[in-house]
Amino acid sequence: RLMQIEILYFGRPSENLKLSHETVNLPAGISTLGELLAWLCLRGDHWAQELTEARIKCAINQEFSAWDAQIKDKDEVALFSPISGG
Amino acid sequence: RLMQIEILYFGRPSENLKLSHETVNLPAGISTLGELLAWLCLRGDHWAQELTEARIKCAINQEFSAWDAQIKDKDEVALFSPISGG
Amino acid sequence: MSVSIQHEDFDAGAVMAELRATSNNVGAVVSFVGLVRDSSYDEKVENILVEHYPGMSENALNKIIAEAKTRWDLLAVKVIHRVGRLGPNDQIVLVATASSHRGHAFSSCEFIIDYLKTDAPFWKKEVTQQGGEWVVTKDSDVQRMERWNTGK
Amino acid sequence: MSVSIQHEDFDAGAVMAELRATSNNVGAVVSFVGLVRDSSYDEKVENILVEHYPGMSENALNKIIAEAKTRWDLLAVKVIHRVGRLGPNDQIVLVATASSHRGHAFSSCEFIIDYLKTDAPFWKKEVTQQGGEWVVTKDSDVQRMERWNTGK
Repeated sequence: RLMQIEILYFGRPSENLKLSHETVNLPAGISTLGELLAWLCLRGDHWAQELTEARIKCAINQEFSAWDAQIKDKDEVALFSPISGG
Repeated sequence: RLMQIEILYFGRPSENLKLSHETVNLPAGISTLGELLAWLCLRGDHWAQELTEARIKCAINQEFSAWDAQIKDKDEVALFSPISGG
Repeated sequence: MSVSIQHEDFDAGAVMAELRATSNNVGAVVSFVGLVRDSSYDEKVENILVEHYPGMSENALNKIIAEAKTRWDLLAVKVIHRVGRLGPNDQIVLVATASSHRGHAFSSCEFIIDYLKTDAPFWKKEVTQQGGEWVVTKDSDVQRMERWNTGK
Repeated sequence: MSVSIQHEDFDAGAVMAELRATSNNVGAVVSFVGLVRDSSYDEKVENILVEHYPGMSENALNKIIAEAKTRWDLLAVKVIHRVGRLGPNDQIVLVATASSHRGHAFSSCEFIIDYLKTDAPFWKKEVTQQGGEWVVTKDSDVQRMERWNTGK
């Protein structure tokens, strides 16, 4: 069955993609963060450039997560540039 | 020739000997801090108790000094309990 | 509350007074204030923009504080992180700790700011005459954080 | 002046603001405040008396600060030590340091208070219901000071 997730953007990708959040319906076959990222990169060169794994960190439900982490229905996924607080 | 020195007292010995400072003329033969202390202890049991080397620290001209340090004429000698600031 | 994320400036002295007032057994209050520096890699910084992940940032800071409390005897802790547009010399962050013993207050304060730098979702964009640049996690900050686990 | 020995209370926040104002290159201000605890070895402390060796105490603190400046990059330093009669929760001592880098501010602040405890001529007498007791240098303080020279 299809999964619907919320994606939040922070830092550089949020600014460059002019997007702070969106709700997306995931197509079949997307079940990890890495797969989600690859799928988002299909949106165009600008996306592919912003969302390479090397430039992005992510969290699922407000926990830092690795690219092989599983996504579940209703998850809150955040994509952001490396953190730099303090 | 005779030496005249100023002795300052701080902390426990100052309180117990009821003395903050005095000017003394040293008799011949007293040239180190250790000798000064032994000489002051001759003033009586109360002094001997307060000024045992184990309970006292000292400074000459505002520098911490060891018991074998030489005393010179006009020196400012300070005798005090172990420091405990901060 | 131990954690505050806010646009408004803060009064470090008032926070220290608050921590001091928690108990007559407080012997040491240590505080760290991080400020906006006016230069970055020799470029003049005009201002910075600080962003955070609402919800996760508070949780991350509370987790760091909880970990500090398992490592040291703390009587009180306060962390304030500002967000929004800030100029040179503006205060960005405050970490203050209170303990009976100064060693505990010092170590925990440094531990919290070190982990904040690597584990709390905040972002800084520095604006210079060349434009804006999102700052990335510094290797030196990662190394400082890792010291706490290797005993170095 | 970097050093003040005074009867009056101090405002830690005002001192931190002063250090912050020295330069737009200040990135970190760390401060330590030492307070009178209400108990000592399980006895209730009614008050303490702080005494110092005028002249030598200022010189000793200035020497400690000078040594800290050779070890770390410091933009400003302030040390305040109170003397006279103080009660539980009263502030005794403040050490505040400012640097471009937080590691320097933290280490120098802790270095200065560690050396103050062993190298600056101040004395504390604690008054409990059992009477007054002149505090002696703590072995733990000597050990903390010695860490700075053995690299431990």
